[in-house]
Amino acid sequence: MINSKAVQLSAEVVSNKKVGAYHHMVFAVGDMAASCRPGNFVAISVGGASSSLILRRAFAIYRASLRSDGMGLLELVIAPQGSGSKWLVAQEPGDRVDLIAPLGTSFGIPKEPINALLVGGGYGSAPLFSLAETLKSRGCRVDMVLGASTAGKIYAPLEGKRSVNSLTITTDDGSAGIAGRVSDVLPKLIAEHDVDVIYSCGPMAMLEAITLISQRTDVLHQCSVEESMACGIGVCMTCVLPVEGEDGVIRMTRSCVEGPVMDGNKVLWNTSREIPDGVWGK
Amino acid sequence: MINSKAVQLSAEVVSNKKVGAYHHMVFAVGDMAASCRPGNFVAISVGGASSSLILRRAFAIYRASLRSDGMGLLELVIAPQGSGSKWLVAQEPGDRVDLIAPLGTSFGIPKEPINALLVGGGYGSAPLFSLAETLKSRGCRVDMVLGASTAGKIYAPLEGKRSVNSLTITTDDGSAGIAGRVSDVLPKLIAEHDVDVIYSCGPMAMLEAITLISQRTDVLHQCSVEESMACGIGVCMTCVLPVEGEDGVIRMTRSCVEGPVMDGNKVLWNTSREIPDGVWGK
Amino acid sequence: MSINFSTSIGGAFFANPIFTASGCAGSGKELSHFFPLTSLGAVVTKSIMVKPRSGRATPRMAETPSGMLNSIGLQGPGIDLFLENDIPWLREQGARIIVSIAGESVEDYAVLARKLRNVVGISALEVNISCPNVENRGQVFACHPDTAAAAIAAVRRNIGGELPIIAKLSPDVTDITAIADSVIVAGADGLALINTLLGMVIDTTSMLPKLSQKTGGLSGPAIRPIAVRAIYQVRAAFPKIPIVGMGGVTNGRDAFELVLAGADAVSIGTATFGNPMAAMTIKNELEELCEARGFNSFSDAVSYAHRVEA
Amino acid sequence: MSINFSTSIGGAFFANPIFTASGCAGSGKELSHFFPLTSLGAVVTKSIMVKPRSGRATPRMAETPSGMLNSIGLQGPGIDLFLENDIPWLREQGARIIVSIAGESVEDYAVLARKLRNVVGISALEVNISCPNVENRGQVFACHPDTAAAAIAAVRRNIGGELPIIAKLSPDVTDITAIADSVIVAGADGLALINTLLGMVIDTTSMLPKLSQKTGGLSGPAIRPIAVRAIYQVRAAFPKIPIVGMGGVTNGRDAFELVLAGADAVSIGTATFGNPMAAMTIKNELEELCEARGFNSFSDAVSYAHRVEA
Ligand SMILES: Cc1cc2nc3c(=O)[nH]c(=O)nc-3n(C[C@H](O)[C@H](O)[C@H](O)COP(=O)(O)OP(=O)(O)OC[C@H]3O[C@@H](n4cnc5c(N)ncnc54)[C@H](O)[C@@H]3O)c2cc1C
Ligand SMILES: Cc1cc2nc3c(=O)[nH]c(=O)nc-3n(C[C@H](O)[C@H](O)[C@H](O)COP(=O)(O)OP(=O)(O)OC[C@H]3O[C@@H](n4cnc5c(N)ncnc54)[C@H](O)[C@@H]3O)c2cc1C
Ligand SMILES: Cc1cc2nc3c(=O)[nH]c(=O)nc-3n(C[C@H](O)[C@H](O)[C@H](O)COP(=O)(O)O)c2cc1C
Ligand SMILES: Cc1cc2nc3c(=O)[nH]c(=O)nc-3n(C[C@H](O)[C@H](O)[C@H](O)COP(=O)(O)O)c2cc1C
Ligand code: FES
Ligand code: FES
Repeated sequence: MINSKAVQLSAEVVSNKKVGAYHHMVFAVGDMAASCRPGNFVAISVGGASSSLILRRAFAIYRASLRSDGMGLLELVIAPQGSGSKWLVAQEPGDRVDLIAPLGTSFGIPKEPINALLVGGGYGSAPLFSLAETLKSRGCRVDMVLGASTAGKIYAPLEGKRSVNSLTITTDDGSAGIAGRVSDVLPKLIAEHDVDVIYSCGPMAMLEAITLISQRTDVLHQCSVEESMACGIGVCMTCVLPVEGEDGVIRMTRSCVEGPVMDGNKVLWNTSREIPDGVWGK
Repeated sequence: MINSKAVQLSAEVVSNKKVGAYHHMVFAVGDMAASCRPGNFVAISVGGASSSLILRRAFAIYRASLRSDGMGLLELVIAPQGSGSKWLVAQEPGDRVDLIAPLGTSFGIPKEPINALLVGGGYGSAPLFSLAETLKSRGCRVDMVLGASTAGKIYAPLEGKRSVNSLTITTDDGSAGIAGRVSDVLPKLIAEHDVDVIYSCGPMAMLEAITLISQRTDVLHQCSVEESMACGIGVCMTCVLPVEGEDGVIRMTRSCVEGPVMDGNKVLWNTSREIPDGVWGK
Repeated sequence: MSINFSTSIGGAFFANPIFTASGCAGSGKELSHFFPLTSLGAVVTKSIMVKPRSGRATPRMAETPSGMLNSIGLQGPGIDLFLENDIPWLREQGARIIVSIAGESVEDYAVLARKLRNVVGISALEVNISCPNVENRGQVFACHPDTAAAAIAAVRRNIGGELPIIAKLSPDVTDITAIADSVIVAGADGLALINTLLGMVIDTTSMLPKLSQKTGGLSGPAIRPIAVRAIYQVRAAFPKIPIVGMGGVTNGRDAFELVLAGADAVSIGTATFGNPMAAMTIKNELEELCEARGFNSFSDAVSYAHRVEA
Repeated sequence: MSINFSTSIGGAFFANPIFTASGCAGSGKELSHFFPLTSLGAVVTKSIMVKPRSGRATPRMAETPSGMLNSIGLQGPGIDLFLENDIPWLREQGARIIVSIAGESVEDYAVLARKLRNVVGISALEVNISCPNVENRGQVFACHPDTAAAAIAAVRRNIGGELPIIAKLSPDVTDITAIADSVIVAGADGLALINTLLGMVIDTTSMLPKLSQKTGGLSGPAIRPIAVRAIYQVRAAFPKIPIVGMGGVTNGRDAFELVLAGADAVSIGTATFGNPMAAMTIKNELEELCEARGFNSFSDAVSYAHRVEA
């Protein structure tokens, strides 16, 4: 079902700053900020009046905070890619956007202090910093790995870095940190820090690679998936992927309401463009 | 054929002021300003990137001036009506629009000093003030009648008023000037000022009414028509109306290239929704 | 409410003419988070088939200028689970229910009709015939008068007396009035116009069709002029048949346009993806527009664009 | 130019694959104010008929979401004046010329073909069969395989040897490959896909159809997914037939999409209304895209989305 806290509102842009390849944008959202959990996302209308872009765009919540003066702020990290995201990053303080949040599932927070490894690819680091803070506040050890094609696409703000015990960076072109992919450094980090749970967010291929590693090393893996979404609220059935349910049945499952955060081990990966055998109703 | 001076350029909004029901907008257009004549129009792209509005909007040129410092300015008077004009009046100084101008025919300027009566309906007054200035500079007597549904829709700036010998205002609701329509006051003014030529711009029904009066009183009538235009440059054939040519043949004639300024007596009025008998190729 | 805003389709009464479009609101659960389902004229459920269905592989959608393509492929739990879970829930909400059914064979339609004939609380049946007919080289039922009629006749024979049957037609045909004619003869009490148009988007990076199934159904404002034309044509040919109109309606003006063309009710599809409150906004705007144009009753506005002025 | 950007349609050679679309550039005069016509692959002229034609009454157009309706009704001077004025002028410009013809009867097509058979400087004939057939209850030629074939056969019989015939098809049919098949059998050397879709807009103030003729042809980006699908389907069915693609192309990416689907050339229609330089921008962007995707020759990109990957 849809996140029971979801509300639709007109949110004012409070700030918009370019950071490397991304824009860090802050929106005034009032009380709603208090109901956002790490891993939840927002769905925003793009293009303005008489736009040819008719579908909302989904963005992971980077941070949500209800200030003591009652001002609720929602922060996003946005990569200008196609027409929708480019329109969004062109909005200026004072402009308003139509926004629905919080949507989707959130990262499961353990009751015991555990050793957590947070893995982000590109703007996939966005939801991980607020998750890191929450885990820290529960006494967890939090190590982080961020990967991207190149240094400018690593989003790791200073205040974010403070909430992790260690930060490892990988880039495909070697322009920052270790040359290579996050999956190259995971096995060593898992062993080194005696990791109990991996939390991940990034491109689907990365999530799949992490799932394989987590299975080999017997580590839990919660990942935030990214499927094309037309509605973001569970009514269109475009955002599905095959996931094994608690009853052992594999169903085409909506990532906007039963995700984006899912158990990596329950997802059948690399199944875009064909329905795998064994899926219910194939 | 298309106005030989027409150019396409990206023009910066220099100012945008609300005046009554209209917006007076000024654009920086460089040298092109020097080739605009009273009666010409511009065609502007509306809606911005990824807009669902795919056609240009036409606007009469209110004034065009090439300043001594080389800055060319183009001024328009815009009524916010549907989505295109509303988008345009929301543009702020510094924003840029794609604009083609000058387009279409211009008002014929007599070689001799004559008595001219300028008649405008609503924003149809826009092209008449620069026409008045030109006529004045040629020694003509220039009287003006402006009509609208209500006072807020009369566009008659102070500096404009200076260039006419008299200004009569009519409003349907009597909120300014004489209660009634411009056609009510025309016969008296024509007689009073011994008018040789009427120049008009406004809704088609008004132009038709003026044509009837001009025919009865044997006055020449140049009018600027307003038909829906898809291209503004003569390639789409949407903007036509039946006009008698010099050879006596009535053709469906493009108002964007052989207009908008036309001889009112040559136009077959009130023929929207059917092709009148006698039109070539019916 | 100062105008009579109710409507009826084949004898079924609806408090207002705004419905959800099949496949664009699931079974209503998620939308009920945003507004009470009782404020809709009816919930039209996602087309249900005989058996559970995984639907198509992803990517299932592509945004297009003022529209979108989808190839969901009728994912759903099958009629038995649907009747067990969705219908009771909808009844509990007090919603008016129109059940949409879809089959791969004429027999499927018959089976579905039999399963539904004694179900309490359903106001009408919408029969989605824009499905590939596996018995006829995968040709879509709605694309030929005979197959369209066969599907509707199967429903008619098996549904019993009361329940109005609304046949949902595809615009991807040479002559939609011919299809309308055949399904009316076969026993349809009303028509739903229009389903999506077949389209394709090619990803210019992978240089392959973007959807896993290559083609998908085009919906949204882009197709509204096609919907208005189809409704107008069918209304002109069949002055009395009830029509549920749909296709690119995003605001009250759009809904009013379909109503003037001949729609007795208007379904909201893709607009809900852009705005979960779309149906409610449209309902209010449509009512205001009808009133502003001087209609005392919604039904007076229906087909008004066909009038011959003196 | 570092890639081979030329193309050919039924034996006729064009220096680049960007054409104007019939009816969206007149006979090229106005566009020549913005760029030399020689930089186009070809100018496709507005469909010309046997006699002078006033076209339809206004309003002739309505903007729609990401599209527009038109009902120009083939206004034009008739073939004789066209041959006297437009063709010599185009020849003077050095433009490659494709003449589009339209008739109200099979005999009209025959007459037009005879008038054109010995005209010098024409590269191909585009046969617009999306016209009402006055001899057959006003049914559009392109909507039935037999009438479509009859019009093309009449042109084939009368045109003589050399001039390639391009049959322009309507998407408003149940099965466009069936129409394609019939016109190919009747002698078409190439196909133009797609003409406009029949649509309607109702003015919600007057509460009447906005266009004087009620319906009009829908064009622009809104219909691009339909064009891509039609081109892809026809290409899949006829691997070798030359195709001139059109429908909603506004930039190089869009043109590339049609090319990948199977277009050997791309015509620019409605986009020119929004931007007189559209064809030039699109030409440059398409060439850059072909190069960026590693094609040495434009023709290698044609139909590339049909490849089967190992
Ligand atoms: C759960 C979730 C979280 C996301 N979080 C972020 C984030 O924190 N920061 C960020 O920059 N982006 C994020 N995205 C991607 C974002 O939603 C847009 O898809 C992306 O900005 C591209 O949209 P566009 O309008 O610029 O591109 P367009 O090319 O105009 O998009 C066309 C359509 O394709 C879809 N699409 C295109 N690329 C993607 C993609 N990679 N994933 C899913 N759909 C896509 C769009 O949503 C849109 O419907 C997230 C997506 C999902 C599903
Ligand atoms: C030669 C000419 C000169 C004009 N001069 C002015 C001017 O000086 N100031 C001004 O405010 N407006 C002027 N207009 C009208 C203007 O071009 C727009 O039509 C008007 O602003 C409405 O457009 P929209 O996008 O707001 O409305 P929409 O409803 O979005 O327009 C939809 C379509 O209908 C057309 N349309 C709508 N109303 C009219 C109309 N009255 N006349 C012609 N086409 C219409 C639009 O151009 C557009 O293609 C002029 C039109 C023409 C043809
Ligand atoms: C994602 C999606 C799923 C759909 N599923 C169905 C369906 O299951 N049954 C059906 O009859 N129509 C289905 N449709 C078609 C819609 O009900 C509607 O006819 C069409 O989308 C046009 O309306 P719109 O433009 O308002 O969306 C679907 C449309 C979309 C966009
Ligand atoms: C105003 C207008 C006039 C047209 N006239 C013709 C015509 O005379 N002959 C013809 O074959 N197609 C005509 N067409 C169709 C176009 O050539 C083209 O097939 C269609 O518009 C789709 O392409 P587009 O979306 O790029 O415009 C016309 C289209 C428009 C918009
Ligand atoms: S995005 Fe619509 S169901 Fe998930
Ligand atoms: S507006 Fe296109 S020809 Fe006049």
